[in-house]
Amino acid sequence: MKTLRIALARGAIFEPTAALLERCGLDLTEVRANSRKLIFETADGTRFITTRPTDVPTYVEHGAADVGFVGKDVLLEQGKNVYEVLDLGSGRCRMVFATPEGEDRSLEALRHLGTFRVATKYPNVTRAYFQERGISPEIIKLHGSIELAPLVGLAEGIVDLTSTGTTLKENRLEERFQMYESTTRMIVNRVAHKILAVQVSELVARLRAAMAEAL
Amino acid sequence: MKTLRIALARGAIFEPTAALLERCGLDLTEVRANSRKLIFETADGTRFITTRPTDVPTYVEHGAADVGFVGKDVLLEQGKNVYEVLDLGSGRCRMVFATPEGEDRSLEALRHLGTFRVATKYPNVTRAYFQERGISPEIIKLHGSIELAPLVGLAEGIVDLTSTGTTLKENRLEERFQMYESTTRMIVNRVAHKILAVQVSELVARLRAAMAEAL
Amino acid sequence: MALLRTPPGTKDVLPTEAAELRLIEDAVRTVFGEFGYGEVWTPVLEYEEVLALSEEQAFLTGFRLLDEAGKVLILRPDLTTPIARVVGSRLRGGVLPHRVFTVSNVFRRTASQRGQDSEFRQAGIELLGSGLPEADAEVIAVACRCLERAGLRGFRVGVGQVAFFTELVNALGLGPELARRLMGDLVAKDLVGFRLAVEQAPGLDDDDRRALLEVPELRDGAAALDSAAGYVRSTAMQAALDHVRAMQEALTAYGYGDRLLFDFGIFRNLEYYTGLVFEIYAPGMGFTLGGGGRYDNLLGRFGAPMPAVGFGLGLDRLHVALVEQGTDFGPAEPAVLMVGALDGHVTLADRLREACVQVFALPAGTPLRS
Amino acid sequence: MALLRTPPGTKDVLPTEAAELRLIEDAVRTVFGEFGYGEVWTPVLEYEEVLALSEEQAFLTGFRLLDEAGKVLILRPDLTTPIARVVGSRLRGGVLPHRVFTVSNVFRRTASQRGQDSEFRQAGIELLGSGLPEADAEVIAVACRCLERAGLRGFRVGVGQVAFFTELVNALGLGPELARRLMGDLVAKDLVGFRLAVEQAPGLDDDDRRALLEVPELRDGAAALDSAAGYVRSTAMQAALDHVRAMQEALTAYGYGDRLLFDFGIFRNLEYYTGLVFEIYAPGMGFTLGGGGRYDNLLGRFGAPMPAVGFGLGLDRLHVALVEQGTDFGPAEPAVLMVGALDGHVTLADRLREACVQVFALPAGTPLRS
Repeated sequence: MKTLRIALARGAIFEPTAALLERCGLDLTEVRANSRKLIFETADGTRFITTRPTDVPTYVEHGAADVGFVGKDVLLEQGKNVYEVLDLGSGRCRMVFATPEGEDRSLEALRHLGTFRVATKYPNVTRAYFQERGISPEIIKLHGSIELAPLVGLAEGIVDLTSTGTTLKENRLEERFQMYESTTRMIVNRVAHKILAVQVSELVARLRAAMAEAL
Repeated sequence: MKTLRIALARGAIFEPTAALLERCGLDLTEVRANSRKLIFETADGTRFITTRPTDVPTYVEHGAADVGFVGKDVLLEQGKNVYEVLDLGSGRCRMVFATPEGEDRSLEALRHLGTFRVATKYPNVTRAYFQERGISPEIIKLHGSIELAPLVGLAEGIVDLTSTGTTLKENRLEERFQMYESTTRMIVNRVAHKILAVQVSELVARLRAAMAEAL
Repeated sequence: MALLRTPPGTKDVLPTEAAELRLIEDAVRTVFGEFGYGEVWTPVLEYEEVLALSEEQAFLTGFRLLDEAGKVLILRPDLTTPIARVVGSRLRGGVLPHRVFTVSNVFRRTASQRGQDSEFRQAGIELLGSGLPEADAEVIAVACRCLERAGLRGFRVGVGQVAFFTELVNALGLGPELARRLMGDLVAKDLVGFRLAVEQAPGLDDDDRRALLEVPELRDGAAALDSAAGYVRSTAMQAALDHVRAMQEALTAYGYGDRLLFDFGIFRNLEYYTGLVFEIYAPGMGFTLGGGGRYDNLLGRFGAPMPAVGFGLGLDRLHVALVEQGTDFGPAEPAVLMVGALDGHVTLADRLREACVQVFALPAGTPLRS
Repeated sequence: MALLRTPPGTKDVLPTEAAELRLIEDAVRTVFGEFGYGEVWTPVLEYEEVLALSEEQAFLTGFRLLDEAGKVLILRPDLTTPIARVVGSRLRGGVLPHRVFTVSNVFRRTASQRGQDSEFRQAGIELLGSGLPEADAEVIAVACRCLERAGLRGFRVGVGQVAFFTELVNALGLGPELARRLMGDLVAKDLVGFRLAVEQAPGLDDDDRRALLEVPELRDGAAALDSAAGYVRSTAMQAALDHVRAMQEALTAYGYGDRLLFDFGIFRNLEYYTGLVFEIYAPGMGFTLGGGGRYDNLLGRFGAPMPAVGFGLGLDRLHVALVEQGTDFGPAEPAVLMVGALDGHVTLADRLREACVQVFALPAGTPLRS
């Protein structure tokens, strides 16, 4: 029987996802041992591909991987054509809007200028969220250190992920409201979902069982 | 006299740029010492902002920094509205098109399908380069480990930076041709270029002198 | 000089590729003819208000422009809706079912990084005026015969039944709002959101919830049909299931029964499907080559209420799949390069052309590079 | 309900007409292949800045819309300009001449009352990289062979020579502004304006004015060539005339010499023609079926300077002409209406299909109206 090709994101969500897969009986010894290698094959033929979190949906959508594990934040941002089949519940973080402590100057800018500037790694999610509420902020796409933007006058506010809130506090930023909650999701290529239905279903069942056990 | 705010990229081009700035008499002791901090102010009031390489042009374009140092590859990709005033000659690397060793299958795909798939971090540069030559490849934007794409059947070829060629060889990829050569550039905000003309000119003169000395 | 480029998501097709695509198109066209389908051409531009009758929001986001009177025109995003317009306006009467085919370009506005898909060529058929499961079987048989004739090996057809789920929702007495939300999640392939909606739905017992969650998961090939029988709660659900079985039986007579994969989680990406739906998978391809299904409510919105079933096949995607499997398209005719046939020896060249030899006439003295 | 209409100047094509158009298209495509032309497909949308390189203002007034970056896109008004773009960007190098054909829809914004001509289907060839009169002859021969193969009788080909007039203007030393005005009037077929411009032109004697007025009036068939000889004032004019004679001789070898009508008043409706031009007339039809000519300056604007000649044929117009002359398109294959073949007798129907019989399967019990 054909085995699955699984795209795994290195980064914050790697550890809980890997631990859960191990509880399902998958062998991740080598994946853990060698962080420089990118493709791994276990004894039963399962193939792991390790990539950046933002690349996981691309691999799965194009069928270079059958299955992938990635945060809901990335899925929301990219809107790819894949099946989203399971919420792993792990990798929990919140996408929030934050501005410098004290009076919220973004509201002031909105009142005077009809807009304000938001720095974010998530331009699509941010644009859609505010547009649904009738606001068209100017979006400044950054790739890292989003919290820096208000400090140097690049934006009035930011949209970013936070888990503990430490980074926000360190940079004297205050969360104004939560936009979304994100957890790790299992996604499946739309053809693999049908052609490899048995393998996919079995993996989902084992993941569900392992998650239930942990409760 | 107003001092300059300088955006510096952490990463591969940091060390040669920092060394050159030091030879111009700028004090980077603290910038070197603390890689977690993002904003630094030296005794003479010069401000350093350290960011991802891809964010430097954004800071400079929006005037959150007056001056920035960044690779030509990033400028080509982003096409921002900034003055590009000086080639530092350092941080040299080449943007190349590579496909798996042996016969170049991208040419075969081009003949039958009129296109081929290229994975890259540089979708705009890649599209423009091939379109000028009358080819419209399908571009698959990835954020990391570009060399993985041909191995898992995601693309026939890649466009990526290479300095020594080691990563290409390790992944059994062969450089087919060079597209661009990239070195570190000094960029200036278009207003700062006029308003802070004296300061900018002086920094350029000192950089030129330091570079000439090094020869 | 201006950049000599094509718009994002489009490309030029040069002779080798064009010839291969025409071979595929000819094969498909021949099969359509054998089954009695007649070709219809519709304009590239359609009025927005006509496309809006399909109730598919996605159709209204394409390439838009204005006519002289300020009405919005859209480059057609789909071939089924224009055919529904033709049936509603010009194909009334006559012996049913109508059989119509189209081979045309359709247009979608896509992000420029997502490949060559702003303009793509689609071949499709519509069988209008029969609600029989055998009509569905004929449409799937035509699809299979097209793929076979084009030379594709190892393809599979995933078959679902939208009505089995919608009738379950009906049997459980869920309101229209919730029903729409559930269908929306299924069409969007958001199974996590779907599960949440089911869990939060008021007034359901555990059995109800289990049924809602499990039906879209029934996809263990042929056994899915037997499993589905356990979820039947109304005669309408039974009828939906019987329809699939009857289609399977009919398709077996065409010789394609063993291509089927039953999967009650297939909902396609359009909301107008009402019954049996299907998708085509090629070995090693991460995207579907095409698909279709039954849309019994669409024609009514165009003033000609009748059941209908159809399918669309992406010709570029089929071509990619054929190239991937190493198909040899070969030159169809012998060809000669004849130096001196452009400015002399015209008659000899013409004699060869009469014998179906392709002649490239060159001026006398043209040096032939190796 | 919304009006089920198509945009002004467009129409739906139903099966009988579509089948006849496909037969014509197949005949044309076969002839193109015999002469070594390879098909190229280009996108329906082109950037305005690319079309503008043609310097034809009329191309920029069509159906316009914007891409994501705010650049203007136009539904292609012509097939020659896109081919020039392809040659400039992707067909450099290789043995000349290039031979390219296209069969595609083109779009013009027309007043809504002017019939079905906002979107029409055109077949055309371009022979790129040869300035020989024999190249012009091949293109005209291909056009004639297409019409013959499609079954058209009694057609004629009107041949003009733009260069004979432009070289007269050169020989008379008229300034570029006046030259443009005169050509503009001739292309626009405004002969009143043309005459006025000639009469008002400064620094000409009566002989000069007579020559300018009479050359576009030289149209007495084959004798026009002899009459034209009397107006030759430069070696360039002589060369332009010799080019036409050499083309005539070459075309005679293809067997089409007697189809020609010489007429120095043919300027076509586009300004990019530089040399020999031609138009196709069918008996009893008030419009041309198509035409073409030499455009030696266009490719240079796309970065690939080379001489070129081509033609375009309106497939709808050819179809009209064939219907007018009573052509019998007949059903190509036998066809049967088989009651009971939709829901049973599938195998029998399929056996007939294998034998190239078109089978319309009907459900059992369908009453067949007379």
